[in-house]
Amino acid sequence: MIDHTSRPVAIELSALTKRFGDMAAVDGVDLQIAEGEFFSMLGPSGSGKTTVLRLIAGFEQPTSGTVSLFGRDVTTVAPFDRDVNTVFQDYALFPHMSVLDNVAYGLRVRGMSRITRHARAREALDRVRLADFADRKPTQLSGGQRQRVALARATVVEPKALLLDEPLGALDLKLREQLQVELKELQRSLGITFIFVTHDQEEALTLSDRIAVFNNGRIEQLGTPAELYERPVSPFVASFVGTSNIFDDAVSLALLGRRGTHSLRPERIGLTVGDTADGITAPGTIAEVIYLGTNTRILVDLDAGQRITVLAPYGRERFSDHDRGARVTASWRDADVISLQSPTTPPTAPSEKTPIEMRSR
Amino acid sequence: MIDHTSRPVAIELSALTKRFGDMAAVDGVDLQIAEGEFFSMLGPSGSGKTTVLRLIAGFEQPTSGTVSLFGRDVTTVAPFDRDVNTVFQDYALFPHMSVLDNVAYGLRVRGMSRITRHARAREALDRVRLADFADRKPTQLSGGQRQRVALARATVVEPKALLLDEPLGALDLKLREQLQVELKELQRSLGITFIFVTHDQEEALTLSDRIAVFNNGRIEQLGTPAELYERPVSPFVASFVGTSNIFDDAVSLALLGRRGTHSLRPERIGLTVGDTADGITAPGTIAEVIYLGTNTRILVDLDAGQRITVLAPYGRERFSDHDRGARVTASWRDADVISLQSPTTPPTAPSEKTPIEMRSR
Amino acid sequence: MTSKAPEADTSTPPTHPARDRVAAPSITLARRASTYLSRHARLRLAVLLSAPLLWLGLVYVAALAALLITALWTVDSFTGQISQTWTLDNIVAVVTGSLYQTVTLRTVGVAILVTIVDIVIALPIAFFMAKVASPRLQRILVIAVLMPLWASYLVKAYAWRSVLSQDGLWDFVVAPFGIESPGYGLPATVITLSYLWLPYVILPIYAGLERVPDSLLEASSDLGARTWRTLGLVVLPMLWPAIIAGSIFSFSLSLGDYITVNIVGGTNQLLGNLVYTNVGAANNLPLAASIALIPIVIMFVYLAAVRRTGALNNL
Amino acid sequence: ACGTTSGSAGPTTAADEVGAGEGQVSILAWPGYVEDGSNDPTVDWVTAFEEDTGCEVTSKTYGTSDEAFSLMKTGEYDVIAASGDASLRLVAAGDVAPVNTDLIPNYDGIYDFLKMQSWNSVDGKSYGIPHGYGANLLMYNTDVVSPAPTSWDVVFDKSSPYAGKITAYDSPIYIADAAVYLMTHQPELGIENPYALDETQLAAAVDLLKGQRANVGEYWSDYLKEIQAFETGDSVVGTTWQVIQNSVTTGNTAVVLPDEGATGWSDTWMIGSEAKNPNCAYEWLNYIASPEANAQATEYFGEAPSNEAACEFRTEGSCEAFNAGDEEFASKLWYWSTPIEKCLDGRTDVTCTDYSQWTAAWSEIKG
Amino acid sequence: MRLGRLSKVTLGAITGLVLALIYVPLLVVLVNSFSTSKNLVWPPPGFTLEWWGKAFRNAGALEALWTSVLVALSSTIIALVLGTLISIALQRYQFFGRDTVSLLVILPIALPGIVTGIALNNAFRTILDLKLTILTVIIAHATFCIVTVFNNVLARLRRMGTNFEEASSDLGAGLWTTFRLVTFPQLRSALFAGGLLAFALSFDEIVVTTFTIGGGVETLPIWILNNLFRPNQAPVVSVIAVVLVVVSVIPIYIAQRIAGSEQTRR
Ligand SMILES: Nc1ncnc2c1ncn2[C@@H]1O[C@H](COP(=O)(O)OP(=O)(O)OP(=O)(O)O)[C@@H](O)[C@H]1O
Ligand SMILES: Nc1ncnc2c1ncn2[C@@H]1O[C@H](COP(=O)(O)OP(=O)(O)OP(=O)(O)O)[C@@H](O)[C@H]1O
Ligand SMILES: NCCCCNCCCN
Ligand SMILES: [Mg+2]
Ligand SMILES: [Mg+2]
Repeated sequence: MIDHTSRPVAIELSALTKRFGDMAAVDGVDLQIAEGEFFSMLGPSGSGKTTVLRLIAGFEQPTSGTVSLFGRDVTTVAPFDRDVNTVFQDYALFPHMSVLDNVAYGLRVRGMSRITRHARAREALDRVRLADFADRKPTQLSGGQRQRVALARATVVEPKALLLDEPLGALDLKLREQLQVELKELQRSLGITFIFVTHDQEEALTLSDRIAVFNNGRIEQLGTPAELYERPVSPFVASFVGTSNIFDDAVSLALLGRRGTHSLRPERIGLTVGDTADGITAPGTIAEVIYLGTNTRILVDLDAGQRITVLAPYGRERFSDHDRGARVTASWRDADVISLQSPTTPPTAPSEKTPIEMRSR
Repeated sequence: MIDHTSRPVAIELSALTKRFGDMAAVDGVDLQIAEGEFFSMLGPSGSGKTTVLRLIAGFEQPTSGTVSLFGRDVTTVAPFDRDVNTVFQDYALFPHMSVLDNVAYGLRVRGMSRITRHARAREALDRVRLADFADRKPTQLSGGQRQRVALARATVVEPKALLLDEPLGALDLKLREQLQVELKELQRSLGITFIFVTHDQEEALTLSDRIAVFNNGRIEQLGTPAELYERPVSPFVASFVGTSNIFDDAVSLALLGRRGTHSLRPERIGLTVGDTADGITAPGTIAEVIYLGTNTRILVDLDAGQRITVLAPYGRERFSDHDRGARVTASWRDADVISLQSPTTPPTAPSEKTPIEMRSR
Repeated sequence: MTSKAPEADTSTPPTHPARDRVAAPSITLARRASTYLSRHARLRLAVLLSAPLLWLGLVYVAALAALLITALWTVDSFTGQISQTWTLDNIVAVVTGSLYQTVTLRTVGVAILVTIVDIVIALPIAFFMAKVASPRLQRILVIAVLMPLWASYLVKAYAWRSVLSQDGLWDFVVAPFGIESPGYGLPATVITLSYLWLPYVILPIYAGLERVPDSLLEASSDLGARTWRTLGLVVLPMLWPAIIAGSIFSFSLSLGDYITVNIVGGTNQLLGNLVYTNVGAANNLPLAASIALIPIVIMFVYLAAVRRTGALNNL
Repeated sequence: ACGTTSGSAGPTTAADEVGAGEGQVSILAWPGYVEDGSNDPTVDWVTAFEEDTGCEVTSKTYGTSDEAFSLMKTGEYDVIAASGDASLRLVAAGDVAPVNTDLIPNYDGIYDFLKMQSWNSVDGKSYGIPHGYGANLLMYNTDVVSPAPTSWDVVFDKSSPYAGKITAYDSPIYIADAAVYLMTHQPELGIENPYALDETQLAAAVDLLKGQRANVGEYWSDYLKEIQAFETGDSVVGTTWQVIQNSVTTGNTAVVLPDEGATGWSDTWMIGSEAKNPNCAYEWLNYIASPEANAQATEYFGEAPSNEAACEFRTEGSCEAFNAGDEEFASKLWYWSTPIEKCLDGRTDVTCTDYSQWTAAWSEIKG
Repeated sequence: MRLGRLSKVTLGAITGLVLALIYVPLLVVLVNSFSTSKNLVWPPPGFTLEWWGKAFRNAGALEALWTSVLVALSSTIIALVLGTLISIALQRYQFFGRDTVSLLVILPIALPGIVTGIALNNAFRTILDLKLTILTVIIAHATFCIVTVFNNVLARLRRMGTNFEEASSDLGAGLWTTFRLVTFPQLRSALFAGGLLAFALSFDEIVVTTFTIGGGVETLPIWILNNLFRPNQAPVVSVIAVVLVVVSVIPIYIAQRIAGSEQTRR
């Protein structure tokens, strides 16, 4: 994993704001991304991820704030003069050019000779294992192949940073998982900075060195995958990154004996038949058992009034559909309960600044 | 869970084949779906799922074979004369009609009076909790709301079976999980047959009574979620439904001491530092540790030459990125190893006919 | 697991509020026809195609064929009656006559020039409309481009005659800058025809540009192409079908025009004039038909050449 | 008769009597000949006719004689007002029938010099009633063209100082203007009648016109075009009609009948050989030959009337402006006739060039 | 594309300039309609309202206008029906000779008007022995108007896909009901746009009309043509032209509104 603190800064956003009419699509974002980092922006639809990317690439002009690339303020520099390249969500392959010409495009506009640029483009296609498809038109490719062409096209010009806007969004799950691995390997082998936009939390967790969780144009939390998952700072982050059981003030008081908002991950909850269990316990009734293959997801209506989700991995006691209505006891360790701060002032580097309750092992 | 053997047959496909030019999109499919069943078709892109659905709905004419609905051969009957309704992948809501008129459409073409049909449409909207949105245009709805309108529109005419073509495919993960639950509840309350097409194995496992796994226009395996997950009949099913480590003949011999193709689920493998472990053991080196929040995925290069995936749930010994390169021992129970038959003659009801190795608990 | 869950309600059929089931659609005549037609795709196609094909075939193709046959006949110069004796004389005269070669070259030259002028003017305007203007401005611009279509062709041609005349508006406004009015002649014809057909060229190009996704333009600049390179390498190639669609209008309308050239063309005549003169004068339809073959052949060659670009679907 | 070779069904004998009106009549005419007030409520001589006779008039206008000729072929028109460059063609094609002038009381009032001329009669048979007449005069811009021209030299001379600003009438019949010029300037060609040219004579005229083309700024056929051209100065000299001179508002133009003489036209009201409403057609011919109607129609269009008495009904001075009734003026004019193979000048040793040859020649001239 | 400010301004300037140039001749027409010159002479010698008064009392012009509207409307309606049928056939079915059919639709607009004109004139008169009437004009106009409807509807059908139609038949609607309730409403704005262009083509057509119109009928362009041969009518023609341009804003604006509201819906 890349340690972002010890490396030179690749991309720096300062107080970046972009308004469309009244609405602030991006609202005062400060961010530093290190060279060689795999950085993801995660957030619900409309939270401003794409807009940040477009501001970095130069397709949009910020309303205020600045964008610096590799130490140079590029806020007013045109896209074609910025040393970053983009892989678009819809790939934006030129439909009238062959795959090879698409990949060679960036070299062509840099004035490279036909022979050289074709040779390089073929190398790049080789890297994404599409050498045999060089002469096809983009429409003759499948979604996954197109995505790889887009990657080859963006990387062949050897940018210092690559911006990827949900490049896997249009693909089906299996293909997606496969391409995630390839993407990660590509990034390792090229060693360049990736800024990756997604709304899929699992994808972000899988790939990233660090993740910024966006909400309403602001960064709600910034940190490594583990920091986000294990120490979310707000109910929003807790339920956006993975599934969480959120206990509000009243439920917290009833179940935990203290006030405040708390979250608890489904896999940290144990479930036993009857009423013997360690740690904090709460009795309830099974409402639904969903077989997931790897795990089983169980919804339990606690007597305390809250419905909670429990994730039982393979190997623990197994529940099935027939157990609906069975009386069970849910149990968890108090250390696994996360106390959530209110999200009013989202810190940009929560790992250093925020006083959150640490989970002791 | 519905027992499909004891109920009357809702839909029956016999030797159903559909060719487009040379290519058989659907290749001799035999299938019986029981009334009230939640039946899923799962398979990779292009495997023929949509085509089967369109043959059932009547949008395509089979090249050969027959389609029967509720005991009546409808092979040549027009879509508008078939007693099934479809929820389309893109919903296909009529953009020029309000939500209410969309839902009332099927009643309108049946000649129902304006007042009656609006009343019924409102009830149906109520059922999907969209009563307040009756006067909007479809474009003014979010993806999830549109999906519910499409459901209401298809169910208000009280079809005997509902065909759903990846109705959740276009939505993002969070919304999708939420709507899966709603869909299941709706099916329970209406009690009608659902035929559900998806390429998302988790979705299929979550929702279905039975699943048919498609590959190249044929049914590769048919069974309950647990049957598919725990007793896949081929490497294809083993890796399409969940992740599997597949051991070919040579590796099987080396690791298991017997010939044949075998599969082993990542979560059934334990990992210990050093070389003490129970059951079958194999030493190796950690190649990659991927943090998934709920679980940790660890790739291990076995000394035997195979790279395996191990899924370590929360609570077991924890590995992190820093453990790359560490020496570990993988261990599993022989009972968890699944022997795969070759997929040449895919059985339509594997649970009864195929001699697969049962996992003993 | 030892405890047994209570029997879930899923195995019992759902209880609907007591009321009628939704009835099947009633069997009307239209419905019976639907049912029949839905089984017979060929018949459906025949129903759709018969009326338009009959129309185009009977009205147009037959008329065109008859005209071409007429080209093989002669006319009695004394009575003006067509005599139906087969001869290639007219066609030979047209193919070999130097007059026809000269006028054909002139006409094609004018048509090409008009087309080029229109495309060159239409491109930046269409680009501005499609890619720069706000939706509101876009709407206003479309109206602004369409409106002149409604001021009669003749009136506009005469307006140009007035503008180009000696001491006319052109000389009044532009001549002080050193560009004198070209007067009446071929340049005036090209100007006027370009003016008349411009909206017919702007509209398809504008529509074509709207179909070029912005993301492609962004991708190009992202890859380092400056604006002009993007236009040359991405926009223009994608726009070809639309440009050709527009050119079919300007080219064919110019190819057949004989009125504008009369009004502003000075002494020049175009193919249209020759055809027109011969239909009337001595009522020599066979010769007129033979001359008409020239633009017909030119357009067929042109259409065949552009068909591959897919432009024919973008008129 | 000429028409016999046509083989067409048209009658070659005139009617004997005018019966009861059919209640309608369809007329093909130059614009301005059949006005019913729809274009200008103050310009209307059709309504009176309709009220008098009960014949409803439907009319169609045409732009050139050639267009008229092809329209008449449709057989849809009872009456046509044809210029001399169309009339004989119509006769030859059998599209019009002889007219019994005895059935037209107002025929008596028509100038004699217009009656039974080569363009309105064939073999001693009248084919219609003269409408009005005019000359193809030479118009010039008095500011630019000096001295005032008295000869067609200014338009035909290759070294005319007005090159580029010369205009000429855009029709094959303009070849006759060249022939008139050649009659004076190349008498050796032996041209007797500008509408009866043998091949050599035609070739000479064509040569002259090809030479002229280099100097022509533009040809005109609709007169708005010529009026504009003279008012703006784009044209400074060329053939014209009196009405055009009268319409030019800039006041710096004049017309002259050059010494060589000039071509002219006298239109003829003819009756279609397949007329479905012959009685109303005769009614119309009689009506339009009446002094009142003839005055209105000819004044509106801008030409001399054919009925002597019409001048009493025209505005003061308007008859003079068109030299109406001036026999000397009229005698200098070669009225448009359709050139046909049988030489109109009576020669029998050669065949003359016909209108289709003139048409081809005209296309060649314009190039 | 993020254009530089300079590019944007340049493009805007070109657009503005060309549009201004487009309107200069129309301005000349406007000025002429108030000019005391009867002959469209520049510069206008004086100002008068005479022609405006005359134009509105000009029965012939009004009748010709009505004829033109009738002709344009009729041929547009025919073109709408035929164009829609043929585009559905071409877009929804694969069959032998598809390319020929689409060429056939384009041909009447692609071949010069004078060719179409004399071909139809010859066919009507000498082959079919028909009397030229307003009907023959309508037939001729409809023939070359089909293509504008065809293009618009074809593009719309392509974008629409078959999903909605399938959804409709899935819900029990027969072919006709599906067309009436689902296909047609979505084609409406394409039909309007195609129809508008068809109307404009027909409304301003001279050449084909000249050869296919019968006696006693004038369309407006023919009326204008004739009046340019008639003394003293040129300024009245200018008035008519100005009125047409001004009045044309209404249908164009409606078309834009329909298309626009659809765009935002998409
Ligand atoms: N050009 C624009 N004009 C007006 N509003 C815009 C524009 N571009 C984006 N927005 C708005 O800005 C907000 C942020 O949009 P953005 O595309 O950055 O979101 P996102 O996080 O990428 O969402 P998604 O996951 O749906 O792609 C949204 O509310 C969007 O509607
Ligand atoms: N109308 C058609 N013409 C030709 N080929 C077709 C047609 N429809 C489907 N196919 C082909 O049939 C095969 C099966 O397609 P189908 O749409 O049924 O797959 P699917 O399983 O639904 O895939 P996906 O998950 O991508 O939707 C594909 O190879 C597809 O290309
Ligand atoms: N082929 C016939 C095309 C007719 C187009 N006429 C257009 C006239 C525009 N004023
Ligand atoms: Mg986005
Ligand atoms: Mg599918």
